[in-house]
Amino acid sequence: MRAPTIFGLCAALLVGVGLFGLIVDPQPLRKILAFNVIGSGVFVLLGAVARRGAAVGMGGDPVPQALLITGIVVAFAATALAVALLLRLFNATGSVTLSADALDEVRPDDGNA
Amino acid sequence: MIETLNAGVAVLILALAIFTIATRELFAAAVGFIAYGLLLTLVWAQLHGLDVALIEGAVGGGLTGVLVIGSAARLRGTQVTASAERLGASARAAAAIVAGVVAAVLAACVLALPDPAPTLAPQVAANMTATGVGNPITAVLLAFRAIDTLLEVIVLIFALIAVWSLAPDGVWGGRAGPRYDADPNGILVYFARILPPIGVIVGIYIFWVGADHPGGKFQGSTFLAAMWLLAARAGLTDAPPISRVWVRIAVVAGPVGFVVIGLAGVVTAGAFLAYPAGYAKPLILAIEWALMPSLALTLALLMAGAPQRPGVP
Amino acid sequence: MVLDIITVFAVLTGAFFFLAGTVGLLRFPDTLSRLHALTKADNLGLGLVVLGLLPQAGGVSAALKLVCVWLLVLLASATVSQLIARAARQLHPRA
Amino acid sequence: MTTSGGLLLVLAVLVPSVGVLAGLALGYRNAHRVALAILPLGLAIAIGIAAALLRSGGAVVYLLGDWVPPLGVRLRADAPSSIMLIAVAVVMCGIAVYARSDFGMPPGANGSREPFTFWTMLLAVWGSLNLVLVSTDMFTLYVALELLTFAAVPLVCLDGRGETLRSALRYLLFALLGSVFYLLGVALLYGGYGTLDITLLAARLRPEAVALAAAALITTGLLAKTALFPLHIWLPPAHAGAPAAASAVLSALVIKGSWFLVVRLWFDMMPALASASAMQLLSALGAAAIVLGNIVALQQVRLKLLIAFSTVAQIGYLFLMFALAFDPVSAKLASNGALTGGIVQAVSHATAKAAMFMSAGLIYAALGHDRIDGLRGIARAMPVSVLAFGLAGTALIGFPSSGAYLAKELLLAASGQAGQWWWAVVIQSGGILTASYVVLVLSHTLLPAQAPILSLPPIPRASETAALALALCSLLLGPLPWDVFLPTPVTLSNPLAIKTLSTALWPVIPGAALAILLGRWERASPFGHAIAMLGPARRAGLALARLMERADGSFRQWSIACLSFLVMVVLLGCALTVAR
Amino acid sequence: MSDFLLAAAGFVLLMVALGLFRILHGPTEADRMMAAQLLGSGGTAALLLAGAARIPAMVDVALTLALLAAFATVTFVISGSGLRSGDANIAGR
Repeated sequence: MRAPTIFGLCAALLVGVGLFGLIVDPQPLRKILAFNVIGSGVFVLLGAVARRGAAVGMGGDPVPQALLITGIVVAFAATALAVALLLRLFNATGSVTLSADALDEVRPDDGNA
Repeated sequence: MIETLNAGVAVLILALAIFTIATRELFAAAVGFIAYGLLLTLVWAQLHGLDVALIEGAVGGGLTGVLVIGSAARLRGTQVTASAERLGASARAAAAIVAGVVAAVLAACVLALPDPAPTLAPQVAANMTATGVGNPITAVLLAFRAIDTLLEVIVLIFALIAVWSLAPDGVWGGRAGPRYDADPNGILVYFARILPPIGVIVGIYIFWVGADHPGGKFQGSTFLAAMWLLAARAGLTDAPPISRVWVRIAVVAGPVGFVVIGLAGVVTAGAFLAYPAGYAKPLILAIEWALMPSLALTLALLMAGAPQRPGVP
Repeated sequence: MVLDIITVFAVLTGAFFFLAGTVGLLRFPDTLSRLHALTKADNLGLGLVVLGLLPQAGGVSAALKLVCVWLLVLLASATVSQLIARAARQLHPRA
Repeated sequence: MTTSGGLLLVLAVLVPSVGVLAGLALGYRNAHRVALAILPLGLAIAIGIAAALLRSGGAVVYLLGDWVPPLGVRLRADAPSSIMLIAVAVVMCGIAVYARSDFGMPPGANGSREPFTFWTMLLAVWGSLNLVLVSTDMFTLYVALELLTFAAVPLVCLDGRGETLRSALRYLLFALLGSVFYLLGVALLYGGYGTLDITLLAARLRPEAVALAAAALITTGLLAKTALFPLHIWLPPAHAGAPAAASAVLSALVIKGSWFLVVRLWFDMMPALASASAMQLLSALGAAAIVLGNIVALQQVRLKLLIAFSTVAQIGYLFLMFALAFDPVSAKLASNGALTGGIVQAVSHATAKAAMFMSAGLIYAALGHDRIDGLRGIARAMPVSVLAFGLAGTALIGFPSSGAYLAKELLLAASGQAGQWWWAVVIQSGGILTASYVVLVLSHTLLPAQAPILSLPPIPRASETAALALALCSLLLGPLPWDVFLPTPVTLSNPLAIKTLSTALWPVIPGAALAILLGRWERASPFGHAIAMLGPARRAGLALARLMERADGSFRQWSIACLSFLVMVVLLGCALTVAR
Repeated sequence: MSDFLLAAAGFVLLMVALGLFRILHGPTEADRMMAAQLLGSGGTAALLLAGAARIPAMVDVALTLALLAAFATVTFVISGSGLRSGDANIAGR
């Protein structure tokens, strides 16, 4: 198997692993980690696509490689924002759970039911 | 031989990803993630994406890792409450099945990609002389798709404003993060005195070669940001208060310079982000020079986080 | 040809040190001795690998950069291992 | 090739973004002034683009850096994007006028956090939305979507309370999941077809595995960002917790960005990939959103949450067109009257929903709360605000001169044409359900106050006027000359003729009945005894409402939302592949 | 020669992998802190062996890896020590 295929398959599995973590782990920081694993899976996939496009003496298609640089920086910005938000949430409330739902706080009995 | 090595790298990366997701402890997951990020550079090297390898190592393994590990330390106490919300076995099984199906579909797509693969490499090669730069990725990032680079810088600035907006009201305009005390005799301080000069040189070197070889402003500025962060963590320097005018001017100077050069293209070359014939390379270098300090500062401030202390003690 | 022999020899020796380092990591009972195994063996291993690659490097500047990489790793690991050792004592006095 | 007026497209993106940079550099107090200076400029640019579009007849195009796709990136505005550009500009201006009283600059050199964030992020949302509307490059669009998310998140947690921070984090994480799937689809498309340009892709895409998988991934990712049921996990708390002006931005504008992209991609890039079952699936989700969103809205205690759930329902409306625009003969999506209906509905919702949140914000500011059962007597105390709410509600129900009415007529005509009567039923019952919560709120405000309302703080006139103006905008959208831009195969009869009025307003009566049956009423209200007499019917109605609420609650749990997201990807992929 | 170097790279990588999982397994945080250091030496060696002879710019990547590994280890130590030692220097909410 050629390198793009191997790493392309690896990328698909990385996305799967990350998705599993994103769904099952209740700790938001772990979700951020899982999101980064999914993201890097997507990046590796794009990298495999770039490698497949190697031509005219270039080791890979430079367009997707350029997109990757942008994509990685954008993913970093997203992570920085998510982590800052999480820390602020922790400082403000002392907990980091995402599940408490603001909508459930007021639930008076219906007078007629 | 190379196939075996590739397969080995792929298996190792996957195993690290699984460790990161599956391990119980937050700190272990964060460490696993950083190892994962650093090892991804090997993947990029094997895929012949050296520019990507540089940025992935620097941003993916370095900066992101530091963010994660720093917050893991602060959120340590929350692990118990979080594990109380763990999903039941059936929900986990459902998650595994659905995630597995998605991964399988993706894998099938990878195998179904057309051969020979479509590529823009010949077009890039044919048009590179017009840009004057020797690194095709720089040509894509600063000529053919310069808009993406401009937007990327703007993304960082939006994210920075968003992070700043998380300051508690009382310390708005203040300094980011906690203040780290310097231990004058500590080995950490010693290290934080010798590593940054090296890192800054490496960063500037990577930036410098970027026009013609793998490297560039994003990779270089990441090093500068990381070294500043190290000095700050060792207590040698402190985050500036965000109310300082120079901080904010320095953050926007690069992108504003980029926009000015882009708009000048409307007059001199007939299109936004176009360069007049013969001046492409100097203008591209000018943009890189303008962006580098702004990017380094923006990345460092993003790492530092929301203001937590008043600017004036 | 002589250069190639140097490469093979140096790289093989380097690989052996990595093997030794890993065996140390796997077999040593406590944190500090594991740290010792890691830093000593792996840095030597890297040094030998760099030495072996020098003849294969394209020119003087590439060779210089290779040596710089090794020096950087050496410097970093010397300080960093002290930091880890201190942290190990601080976190787990008896480990 | 670049057409005349093309530079305006660049400016539409650049001017607000440079405004953000200027606001950041010039400092806190000036962010406000910068925003106010940019607003008329942005509106003028949007109108200029529409004028250039009319002149050119085709589309306004600009080649960035003069590089031709696939190597370069092209900006392009056609009729739908031009209409949306103007709508966004108008709503932005309305919101800015409204927000001046909330986020005026307090004294002090540093200014304060909230106004600075609000004004810079308002411009940030604008710039990124304009980019979404005019870009034709899949990757630039990805960056644009991320820009939009980063600009929207600080608006969600503007006031810094714990629960809004939590909603913001949920929003961010879920939106990131959406965008990473979008990017995954883009990677597959590039791998399969070697270009990122929408127009070039449209010519190259074939209904084969890679393209179909990419379509499913991209669409579902965008649906998560749009909060279409069952992916609305983040929307109600995020939109209801923000300050009113921010809620208006989020609910009226931000979600339209990813929605517009779904429309743009399906109608312009992959109409040939569409299949009848996939389009029925999208519209069915829309129908489910309408029913669930509206009924849960009726159950809300707080006005802002009611409006947020109404947004969940209205998003459903925006997806009804997909089933109706599918042409089974050519097996393609056709840009026909149904598409026009969708666009008009989006504009109509943008203006009306902004007005609703704004008037709710005024009421909240005056009363210090927004509990619906505490609104009695408000109609007399603050008539303009209540009028604005009422007019916006009337516009959403579909008063004959409103945009929603035109949209409804277009969609009904399309469903008649396609022979899909069930969508007509959904559209009509949607009107009834909308009417029910508007009636519920208005009747509370019209009831006499239990205790006389003594001293209300002064209500800012400009804000009230802005809310009223946007509501009127929505109410008067119908007669605008839409057919200049878009195919409009219906003719509106005189909106004030008795027949039109009666057909348009009949949903109010069953709506009122529903409001009585399902709404929350306190026993002490004048209707209390009448409601008590309804006995079993009311109990059945309430049981249904409870069921809906419970369903909504479970869909808004993180793990279930993620699972439904992935199931959606798979289902959509199957619907695209199997029934071909 | 290139096959030999690749084989050596594979061997070093295998050693790194074995060591890495031993380290990540713990039991103490100090063990885990060694992970980045291991990658700094072993990962760099594998990278150089796999690519330096073919692609000159690979040395730059190795340089990056070495530098960032050191940086990451320092962060591990700072964050990891902060876990127990009274949070004194990382409190400051």
